[in-house]
Amino acid sequence: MTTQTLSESGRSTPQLSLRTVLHNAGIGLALLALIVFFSVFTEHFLTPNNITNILTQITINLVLAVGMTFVILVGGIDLSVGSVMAFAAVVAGKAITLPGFGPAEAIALAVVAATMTGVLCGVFNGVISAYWALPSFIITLGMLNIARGAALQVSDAQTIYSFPLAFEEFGSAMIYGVPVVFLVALLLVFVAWFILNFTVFGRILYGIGNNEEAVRLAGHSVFRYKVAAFTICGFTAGIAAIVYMARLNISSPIAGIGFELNAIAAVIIGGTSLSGGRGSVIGTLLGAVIIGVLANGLILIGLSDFMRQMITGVVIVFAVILDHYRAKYAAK
Amino acid sequence: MTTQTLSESGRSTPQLSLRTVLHNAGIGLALLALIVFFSVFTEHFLTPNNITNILTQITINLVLAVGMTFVILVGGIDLSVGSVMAFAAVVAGKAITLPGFGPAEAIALAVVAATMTGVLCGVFNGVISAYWALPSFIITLGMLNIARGAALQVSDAQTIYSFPLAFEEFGSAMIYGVPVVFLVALLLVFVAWFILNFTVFGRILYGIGNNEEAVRLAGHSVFRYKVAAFTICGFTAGIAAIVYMARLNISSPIAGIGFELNAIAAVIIGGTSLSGGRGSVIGTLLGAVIIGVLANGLILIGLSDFMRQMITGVVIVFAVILDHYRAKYAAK
Amino acid sequence: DDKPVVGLIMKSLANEFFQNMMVGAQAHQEKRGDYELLAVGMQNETDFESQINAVENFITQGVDAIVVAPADSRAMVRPLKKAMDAGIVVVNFDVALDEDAKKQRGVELAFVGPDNRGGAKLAGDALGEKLGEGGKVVIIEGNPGADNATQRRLGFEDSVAEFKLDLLDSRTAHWETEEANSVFSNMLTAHPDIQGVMAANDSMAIGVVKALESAGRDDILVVGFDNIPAVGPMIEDGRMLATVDQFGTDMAANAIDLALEVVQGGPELEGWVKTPIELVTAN
Amino acid sequence: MAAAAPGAAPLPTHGSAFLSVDGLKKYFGGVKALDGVSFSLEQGEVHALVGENGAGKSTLIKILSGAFPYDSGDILLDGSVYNPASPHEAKQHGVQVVHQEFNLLDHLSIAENISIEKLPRTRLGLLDRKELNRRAVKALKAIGLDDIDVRAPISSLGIAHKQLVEIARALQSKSRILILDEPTATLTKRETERLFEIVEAIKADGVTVVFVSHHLDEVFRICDRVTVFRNGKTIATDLIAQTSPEGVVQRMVGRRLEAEIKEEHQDVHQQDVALRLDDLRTAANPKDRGVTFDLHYGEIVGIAGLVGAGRTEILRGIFGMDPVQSGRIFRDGQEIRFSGPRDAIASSLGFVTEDRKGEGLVLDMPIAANTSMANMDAVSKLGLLQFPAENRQAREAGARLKLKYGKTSDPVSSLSGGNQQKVVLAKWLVRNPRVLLLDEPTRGVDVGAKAEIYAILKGLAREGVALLVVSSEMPELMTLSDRILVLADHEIQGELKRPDFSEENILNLAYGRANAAGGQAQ
Ligand SMILES: Nc1ncnc2c1ncn2[C@@H]1O[C@H](COP(=O)(O)OP(=O)(O)OP(=O)(O)O)[C@@H](O)[C@H]1O
Ligand SMILES: Nc1ncnc2c1ncn2[C@@H]1O[C@H](COP(=O)(O)OP(=O)(O)OP(=O)(O)O)[C@@H](O)[C@H]1O
Ligand SMILES: [Mg+2]
Ligand SMILES: [Mg+2]
Repeated sequence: MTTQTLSESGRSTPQLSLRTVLHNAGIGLALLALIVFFSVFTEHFLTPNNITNILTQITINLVLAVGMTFVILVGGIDLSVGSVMAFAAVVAGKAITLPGFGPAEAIALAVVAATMTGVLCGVFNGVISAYWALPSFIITLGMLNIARGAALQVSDAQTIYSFPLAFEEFGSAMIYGVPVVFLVALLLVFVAWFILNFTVFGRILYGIGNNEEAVRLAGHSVFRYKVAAFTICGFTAGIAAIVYMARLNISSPIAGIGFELNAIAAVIIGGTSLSGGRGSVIGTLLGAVIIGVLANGLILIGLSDFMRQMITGVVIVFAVILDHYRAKYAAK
Repeated sequence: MTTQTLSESGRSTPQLSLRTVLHNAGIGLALLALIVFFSVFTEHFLTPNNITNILTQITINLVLAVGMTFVILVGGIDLSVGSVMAFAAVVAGKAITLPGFGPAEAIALAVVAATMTGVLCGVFNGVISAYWALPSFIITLGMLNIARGAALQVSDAQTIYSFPLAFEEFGSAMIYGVPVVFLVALLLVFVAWFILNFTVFGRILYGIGNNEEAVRLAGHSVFRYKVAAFTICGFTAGIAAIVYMARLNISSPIAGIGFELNAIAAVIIGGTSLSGGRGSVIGTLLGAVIIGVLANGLILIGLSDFMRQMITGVVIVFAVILDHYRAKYAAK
Repeated sequence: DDKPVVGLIMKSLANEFFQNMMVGAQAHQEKRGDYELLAVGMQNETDFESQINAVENFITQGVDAIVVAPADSRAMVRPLKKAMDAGIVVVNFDVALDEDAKKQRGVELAFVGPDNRGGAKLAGDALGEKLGEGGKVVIIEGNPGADNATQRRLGFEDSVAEFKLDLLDSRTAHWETEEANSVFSNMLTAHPDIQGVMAANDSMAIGVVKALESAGRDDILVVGFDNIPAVGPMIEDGRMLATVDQFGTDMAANAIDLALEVVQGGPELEGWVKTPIELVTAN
Repeated sequence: MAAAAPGAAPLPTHGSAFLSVDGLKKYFGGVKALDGVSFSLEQGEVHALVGENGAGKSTLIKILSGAFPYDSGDILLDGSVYNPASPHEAKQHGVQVVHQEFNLLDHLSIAENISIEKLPRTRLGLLDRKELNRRAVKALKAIGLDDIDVRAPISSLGIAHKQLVEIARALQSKSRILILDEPTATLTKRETERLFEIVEAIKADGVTVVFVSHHLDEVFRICDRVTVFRNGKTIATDLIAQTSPEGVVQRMVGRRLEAEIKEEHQDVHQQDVALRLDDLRTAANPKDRGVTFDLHYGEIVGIAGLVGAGRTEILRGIFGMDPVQSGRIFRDGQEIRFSGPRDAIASSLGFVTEDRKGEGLVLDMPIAANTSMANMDAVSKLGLLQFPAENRQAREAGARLKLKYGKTSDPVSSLSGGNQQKVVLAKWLVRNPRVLLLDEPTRGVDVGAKAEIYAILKGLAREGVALLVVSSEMPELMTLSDRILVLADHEIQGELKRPDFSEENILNLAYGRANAAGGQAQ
């Protein structure tokens, strides 16, 4: 779970004390507290079935949040992921239901269609905001509207359905009780973690979030890296669309409303700074799990909808306060 | 329309050239372009009635955006304004429909209830995020859930209605075709502009957004100023609740969903930097007007809903690109 | 030309139910050809303001009739009164304006539309008949605070009372497939003994059906509402027990017809002009 | 290769120029930053750029490094036009720069910062962490830093260490022209010496070094030629061997500077104790021994020490910026504890911090607003700003400190480095504090203005203000102080009285060789 601290040392070897663990565990402590709480106070929380449920339910948010991590690390934000996901799902839904393709081809076509749609939207976000140095908040808010309008236009506001069986099977497949779609998300997390920590590309992304001007003065093209970050985020929105389709067997043009806030929340609860340059995708994973565990556990505990919403807010606030003290103790 | 530059100058008097006008006009150029476009291409756009409509329609967003400007200037963000508005409206709705009060007392009670609710939520946001130095994005996301849950709980998900007639009359009153509620919003803009530009308080808010540490070292309590900024934002959410109630004659617990994005958009389109320290509330006014004109004009022009949503996105993007070139030329 | 102009105010067209309704209205306009149609939707379902704005804009444009599906049964009364005072014919369809609110303002306005509560009860009854007394059911509600959501929940609760069903839980999924899928999965974990599900629209019913499939349960009955095309196969193969059709495609068109009659000097509408609803099951 | 500057007055040379600048102009709005700059560079020379604050040195450097374009004039490199569109392009031509203001990535490690231009890759194209850290250790060792964990984030470093990292980074890539913009402003003698050795070495390799400094002794130590700037113009280029510091100063200011007022130092008759530290330990230094000394009204106490000796942390502790771990602080004999800068200021303290960009200035705000930032009461009534009063205050302070600026409403970011430093000073001077803490108060300030500032500080002392000055420049400390405390390893090694002042004595104590040089250990 170490992420930022370097493994090869110039000098001293890291000690595996409580402090180092705390320091690197991110928001893990709050997560642990939640898990213990729900295990004690509900009957079904720690059952294999429920864990499978939780993993399935966090998958889409996790996939979106992985891409969002890249954008936030370079100091940007992407409000369009929910809409782009819907748009990608609609385009892929149109593709997969085209007549005259075998199931395998249709699925391949859909995957390509969804990711390409996501990538194109991401490139648009990145190019416009980076080239003119415009606030990505506004550009991606524009894209939020564009992609949603496009999704509705393309689908004529109709739910698209009846996908090949193989596709549905992928959506509900399990390996030892772990949903395959979650494994896909986990693979994305791993790849992102690897890219961010072990490639030059990743380190420069961090650098841009820290001090864009310094990276420019060091002779790098900030523009390209930023576009790349938004493109990755668009790509993961495309993947999320695939997961959505496989899981629900429909493409709905109104899917994903508000998903951007959840994805951003996962990233920030995971300790990534909204101003860029600091954070990790492992934190994002933990953040997404926290949100998922909370949503699941509060229903199991039998809270009414309204109380649940309130308590969700309170727990999120407490989690970050708790994390503040964890980080402080770890830094001592 | 000068806002940041101090009016008294040390040496030279400002020249009123095209450049200075452009420099200070903010996003005004894009707004002008929109107005000209809609005047030419639709029949009813520049009619007194329609202008009245636009002014009424932007009021709530403008009120919220004024408070949001304070929060964004100190480098924060407030995602909770929509929910807090709904919560304040519900509390005020309960208050105004209490039996045993005359209309005047009931209205006074409602105003106090709404603004106090808003202020309390704002204080919560401010204290928690400033005291523990936590990202306001997450804290106010928590408050978004808390306030929404509370609004639903307090109202039992029922719309509250039948307010005193005087209240409704205030909501639809006009002075020379200008809605009174809009004048209230304009008054808020003016007060905010005055505070930000002519008081020590405002000066220090700008300073905090620019370099918090420097302001702290100069002996100011950054904590108090930040709490004040969030409190002002909560207060305007309370005012927005009053306007909402007067205008719609109901208090709905599901009002205001997504209003935070609109308010933030108005602020940022108006040229205030999301990282704080730079911007003006006059810009916010222009930003809110742009959003309102766009929504109104695209309906008048007869676009389908989906196209309208797409075009809205495209125009927002174009507006900020246009503003980029305006600022660049003005800076030359 | 002086064809009468009809302003149609819909709810969110992103909802395919209303989209189809609007397509129906447009087809109707083309067919009749003797009036002009201006149609407006909302950005989202809670965006009451945009409907009020739409009424105001229509008054500005001087339309002859406003045909409106109110997003909130109370908030719309005053602006519609303003329209009526301006001499515009107003027809209320889909969701009825609140009686009290109408009375308060002295508004006399008929309602043209289906009975949401009654419709929901049709679906609930279908479930009740299958399960019998003591059947364990849950409700997946629409957006709390939305009138049609409230009506449908009440209709389901009527069935629960009539058939003495055991209501285990009732939660919102905000009309949304993915959320319904997650929320229902969690409800199923908490109450593995659920026998029936009443979903307040078909989008949520689809999410419920998928959750049952993943959980490997084929012993739980699901009813929905709206009869969108995507649930057709599910009803056929028994994954869903029933849904309710309100014939939305014709609803707006019918309301427009009624409005035009009044515009052309016909008598004012009165009371509740009920439109058909029908329970849809496998054959 | 050879390209004589056409048309220009013949410049004294001892080789052939490969880079020549002629009639270069650069405007920022109405401000003429460069107003006709001409000079040339020869292979393997060390070329000094000197001039008053705001003369245009950094602007020229930014143009050469591709940070921004110029408006008119010619730059020829190897005989062809040179107009780099980006820092990247400049680097491809072998131009490497250490800018005056830091450009570091706070949350990345020291090692990553050092190699940011070209991060090492493994054969698989991945980041080569081992090589990264190895390079960093080596690079830091080369400039004399060998007790630093290169994996730590930059944000954990003090200002001087940051400067050294910047230099180490610039030395990473092979360059033809290495430009150093005031690299020594925050360094103590030890690091400066080390830097000079490096400059000698790379010069021997044929690299051309451009060196900016306000310390003429340094210029005369290592440079071959010197170009003097005044008001955006180059006045002349001289061979160091053929000129003198006095001559350079005269060209800089356009007149003869009065010989430094070797003002007779009056013995301060001991006034009351303004501030007493008793065994003070701060959070930054919880383990070592505490610090104990008295600061009287009317005296100037200097604190000397090598980089990282712990000078800054004492001032931060006093001012309430870092929590006090143990020990006591007395103000006018009363024990107090400042819970933050607010309290300290209320107790009539002031603190000129070392990091002007990070903690001294609100860069985007006007000069007037920065000047009044700690003195709001004086420029406001009932919470309302009194702009005329504020501008007057800024103008007066500006005049007092010889600030070069356009309007008081210009943002501080538009000022040159040295002038920004003067604004930091102005911010505290306008408050008339009773106790003034100063950390590197003249960082980047030119010779003339420095003398002015010294006079101001001494004047304050005469008025009874207590001053505590941290500086890495020993001449500065010796000019200003009544006594000097020398710090090493977070401990006071000794105190020097005025008669014992000498660089040798200070250094001996600073290296921890107490008593060896007559300093009285406490
Ligand atoms: N971005 C800018 N905007 C406006 N004016 C600027 C800007 N940068 C520099 N200037 C002005 O250009 C002039 C030259 O500044 P420069 O930084 O080159 O001086 P310098 O010789 O390096 O001074 P110092 O010794 O203080 O570092 C100054 O008057 C300064 O105010
Ligand atoms: N926030 C911090 N975290 C870790 N180490 C720190 C921090 N601040 C300072 N240090 C280290 O503590 C030591 C003392 O720092 P301090 O800034 O007091 O020294 P100084 O004598 O003023 O030197 P400088 O010339 O660098 O300002 C240095 O080694 C510095 O790197
Ligand atoms: Mg300079
Ligand atoms: Mg220091």
